[in-house]
Amino acid sequence: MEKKLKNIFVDGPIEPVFISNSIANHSRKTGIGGHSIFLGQIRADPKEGNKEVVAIDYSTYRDMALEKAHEIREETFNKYDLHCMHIYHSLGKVEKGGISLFVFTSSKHRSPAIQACNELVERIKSELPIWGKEILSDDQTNWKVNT
Amino acid sequence: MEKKLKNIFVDGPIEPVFISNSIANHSRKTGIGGHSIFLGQIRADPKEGNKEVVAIDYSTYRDMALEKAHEIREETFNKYDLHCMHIYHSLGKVEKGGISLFVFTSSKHRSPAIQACNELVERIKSELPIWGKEILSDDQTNWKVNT
Amino acid sequence: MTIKIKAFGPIADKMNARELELDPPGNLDDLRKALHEKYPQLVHLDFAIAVDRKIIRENAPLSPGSEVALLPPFSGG
Amino acid sequence: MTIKIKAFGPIADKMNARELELDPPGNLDDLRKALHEKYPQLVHLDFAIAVDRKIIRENAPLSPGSEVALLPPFSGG
Repeated sequence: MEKKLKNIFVDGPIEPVFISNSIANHSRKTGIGGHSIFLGQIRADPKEGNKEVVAIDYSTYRDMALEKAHEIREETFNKYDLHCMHIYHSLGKVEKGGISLFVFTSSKHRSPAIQACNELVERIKSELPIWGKEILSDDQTNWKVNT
Repeated sequence: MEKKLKNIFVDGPIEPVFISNSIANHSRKTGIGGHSIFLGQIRADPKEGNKEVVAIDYSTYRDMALEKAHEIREETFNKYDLHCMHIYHSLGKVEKGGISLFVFTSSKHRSPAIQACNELVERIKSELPIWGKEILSDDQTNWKVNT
Repeated sequence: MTIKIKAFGPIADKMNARELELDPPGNLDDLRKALHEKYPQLVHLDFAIAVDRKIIRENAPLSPGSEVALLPPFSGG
Repeated sequence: MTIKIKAFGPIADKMNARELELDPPGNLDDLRKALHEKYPQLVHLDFAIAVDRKIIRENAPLSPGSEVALLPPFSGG
């Protein structure tokens, strides 16, 4: 593998200011007319026994995840007429209310950005080797299951 | 009309820090699992005679726009299982690269937020009495047409 | 006494005014006819008419206190 | 000489190890069998096998230098 793979991982939560900086970085790309953004946020889901999720601890098989993310990026750029595409996913602990996924697509007209963003979210959730361990209010843990 | 209508208008461009503050304001709403955001950005579209769009100057029929936005909000909350919905549109001059539309929806699972966000963007563009006057590089103007 | 009609966007631009004045018409069809007679520049412009902030495509009676507005195609976003 | 097999998420948790060791199997079916024999705890866990970072659902030969990983269902996002 000689290709340089773009990193998608962020340690801990994705901060709102990281998102606004990312948005501001596009103001010179004046061919863009629409941005579509998806943010995944940690829910304080209730659990049996009067407990709730207080955080999720994410881990990954990094080499495979970056190769797969690269493949998903290439396929999405080939399928949709996009100016830009950015994918960020948290690793490690993200507390409830924190943001763990940030998908950001931009295109001349709105439709490609919107469609690509939705498709990326689906593919990230189903194809990237990432695992979320829920940490409960009593410090017990539970492996998250994507539905 | 006794009802208090929520303002959706922002003078000039919608700043990225306004967007990140809006995102950060949701971190205590720990029932939210997904946010969908659409941003409209001013394109420097080329125009005949070697000109380009340098800004758009937005005007509105404010009372009607706020009534209609209220109606769209109510209908969208009734149709989709949403936690939050925010709509902001610029009035006055927004330069190329600036953001003039910010639609932000949040839900427990991602699907309602994504669908509602897309539908809101379509309805805002087709149903709100807002007009954009393109200002060209030679100071001439041209009324924008939504396609 | 006249009624005042709000004008927006390209119509306000073309008429160089944000308000037009007319003798009070009895209904919307009368209004459309009177507008085109008094302001022939409007003939080539596409617009809808809103009465009390609702677009009305058909004919309808107009009461003197109605808020009437001429709305060219929207181009927000 | 043994081969090392990467384990992730709930499998690493259950095995209390991020790497398992086996005598080198000739192909993926041999690997599946050997894993279940040596690590009976795996029988009740759902996982896919990746060889050189690609998921392989069928049988396939395994060369000694292959990177083998056990992947429980993904739960990113």
